[in-house]
Amino acid sequence: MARDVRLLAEPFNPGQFVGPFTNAHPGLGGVCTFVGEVRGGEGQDAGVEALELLHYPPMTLPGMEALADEALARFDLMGILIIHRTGVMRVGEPIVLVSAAARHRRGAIDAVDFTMDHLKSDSWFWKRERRGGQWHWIEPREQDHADIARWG
Amino acid sequence: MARDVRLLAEPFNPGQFVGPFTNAHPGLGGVCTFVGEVRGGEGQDAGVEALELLHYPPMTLPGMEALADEALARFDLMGILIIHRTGVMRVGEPIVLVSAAARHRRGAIDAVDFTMDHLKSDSWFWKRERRGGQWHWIEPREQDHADIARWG
Amino acid sequence: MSVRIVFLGKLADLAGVAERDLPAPLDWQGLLDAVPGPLGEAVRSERTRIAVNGALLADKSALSAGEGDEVALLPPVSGG
Amino acid sequence: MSVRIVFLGKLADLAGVAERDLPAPLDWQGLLDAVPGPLGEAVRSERTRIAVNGALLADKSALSAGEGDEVALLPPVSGG
Repeated sequence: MARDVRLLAEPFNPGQFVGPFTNAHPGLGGVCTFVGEVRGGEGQDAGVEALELLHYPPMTLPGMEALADEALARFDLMGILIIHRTGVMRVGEPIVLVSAAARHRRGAIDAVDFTMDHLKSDSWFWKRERRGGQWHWIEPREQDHADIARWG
Repeated sequence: MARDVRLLAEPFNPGQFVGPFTNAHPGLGGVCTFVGEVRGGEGQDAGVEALELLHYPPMTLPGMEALADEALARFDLMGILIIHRTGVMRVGEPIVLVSAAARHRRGAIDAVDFTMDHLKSDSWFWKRERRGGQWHWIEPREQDHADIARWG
Repeated sequence: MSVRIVFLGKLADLAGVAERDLPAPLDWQGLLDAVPGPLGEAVRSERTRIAVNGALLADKSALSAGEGDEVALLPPVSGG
Repeated sequence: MSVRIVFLGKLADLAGVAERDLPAPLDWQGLLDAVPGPLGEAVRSERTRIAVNGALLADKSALSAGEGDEVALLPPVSGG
């Protein structure tokens, strides 16, 4: 199982995926995992009631699969797992999970870093957040371009 | 719970620690986790039957706690979890777990990368592996010095 | 038969619908004629991409869609 | 009362024991006199550090341990 890429429309528990993914790669040296959640509570995130992620089925999952293949080709991985939510989520719910299994930690950590930067900046998702009962689209951030530029 | 640092003498399941650690930080944006396991099976690791990690109680845990504090000071974290095994382990058992929770992913990923590099190169652990019934000490690697040098 | 237009992200708000059918064949000028006002401005924006049947166009003014094709209008993704 | 010497990692193999007591007070020369042969060479190696009661010595030749102190002899850690 070198590549496992999924879009999920319902809440998920990261441990349910990371455990089996780890066990599917006997002989590995390490697994790096990033789980992103709907942030809330402070500063610019105060007052966020819900987040909605919209996607375009003919392109979103194929794009994520191509990104997984790029990470597999670029880093010395045994496998990669990418899970992304769609639909309406509340604060604290996982949005995204990336796990990379490798014989050596550097490849696993760098692959997660690379994949997260590209998922955030390059993938076909449109987000809006609800505050005070109103939905607001989230625009691209300059930081996303800077993140991508790190990978040359 | 900003800092949770433990030495464990018995096998552990990473999910048992990462779930509660995540839940202890409401409002977080992401959690990055690295789990290192006893590698086996291929190349220089072929024939490894077991790994033993020895430590020195007056210094090993205090050193890990100081490293956790350094990561908390250096990166914008909400919390850090470091768990390290001691004793005899078999291929596939987790040796080390580092989780960092932050409002933004860059801090969480970089903190795990930093902490793993320093745990591997700077912490008071001595390792030996058993092959064909014989224990052999594992010497320091040049790569470890290069890993540390990344952090200036 | 016709061309299916899919409005993604905030373009759906501007269009008032998520999808709409236009007569085939459809080229860039035909698309612009069908989306006046703020929606047309957003479609013209260099940051809005177009895909036909899931394949991005390098040059959206080269749009050439036939019967049964799906044309997606893709505003910038939201990032992270 | 005496000084407790703790041999870590492969130094324990060279010493044949994990711990050993030496008479107090103990200085660097006294320690070297007590560890002849390959163990002494390993203790002298610049890569072997010494800690007294859990605190690393910057200069191990400045060792000065008294009754009840624990002196740890620390070979290089194994890395990753």
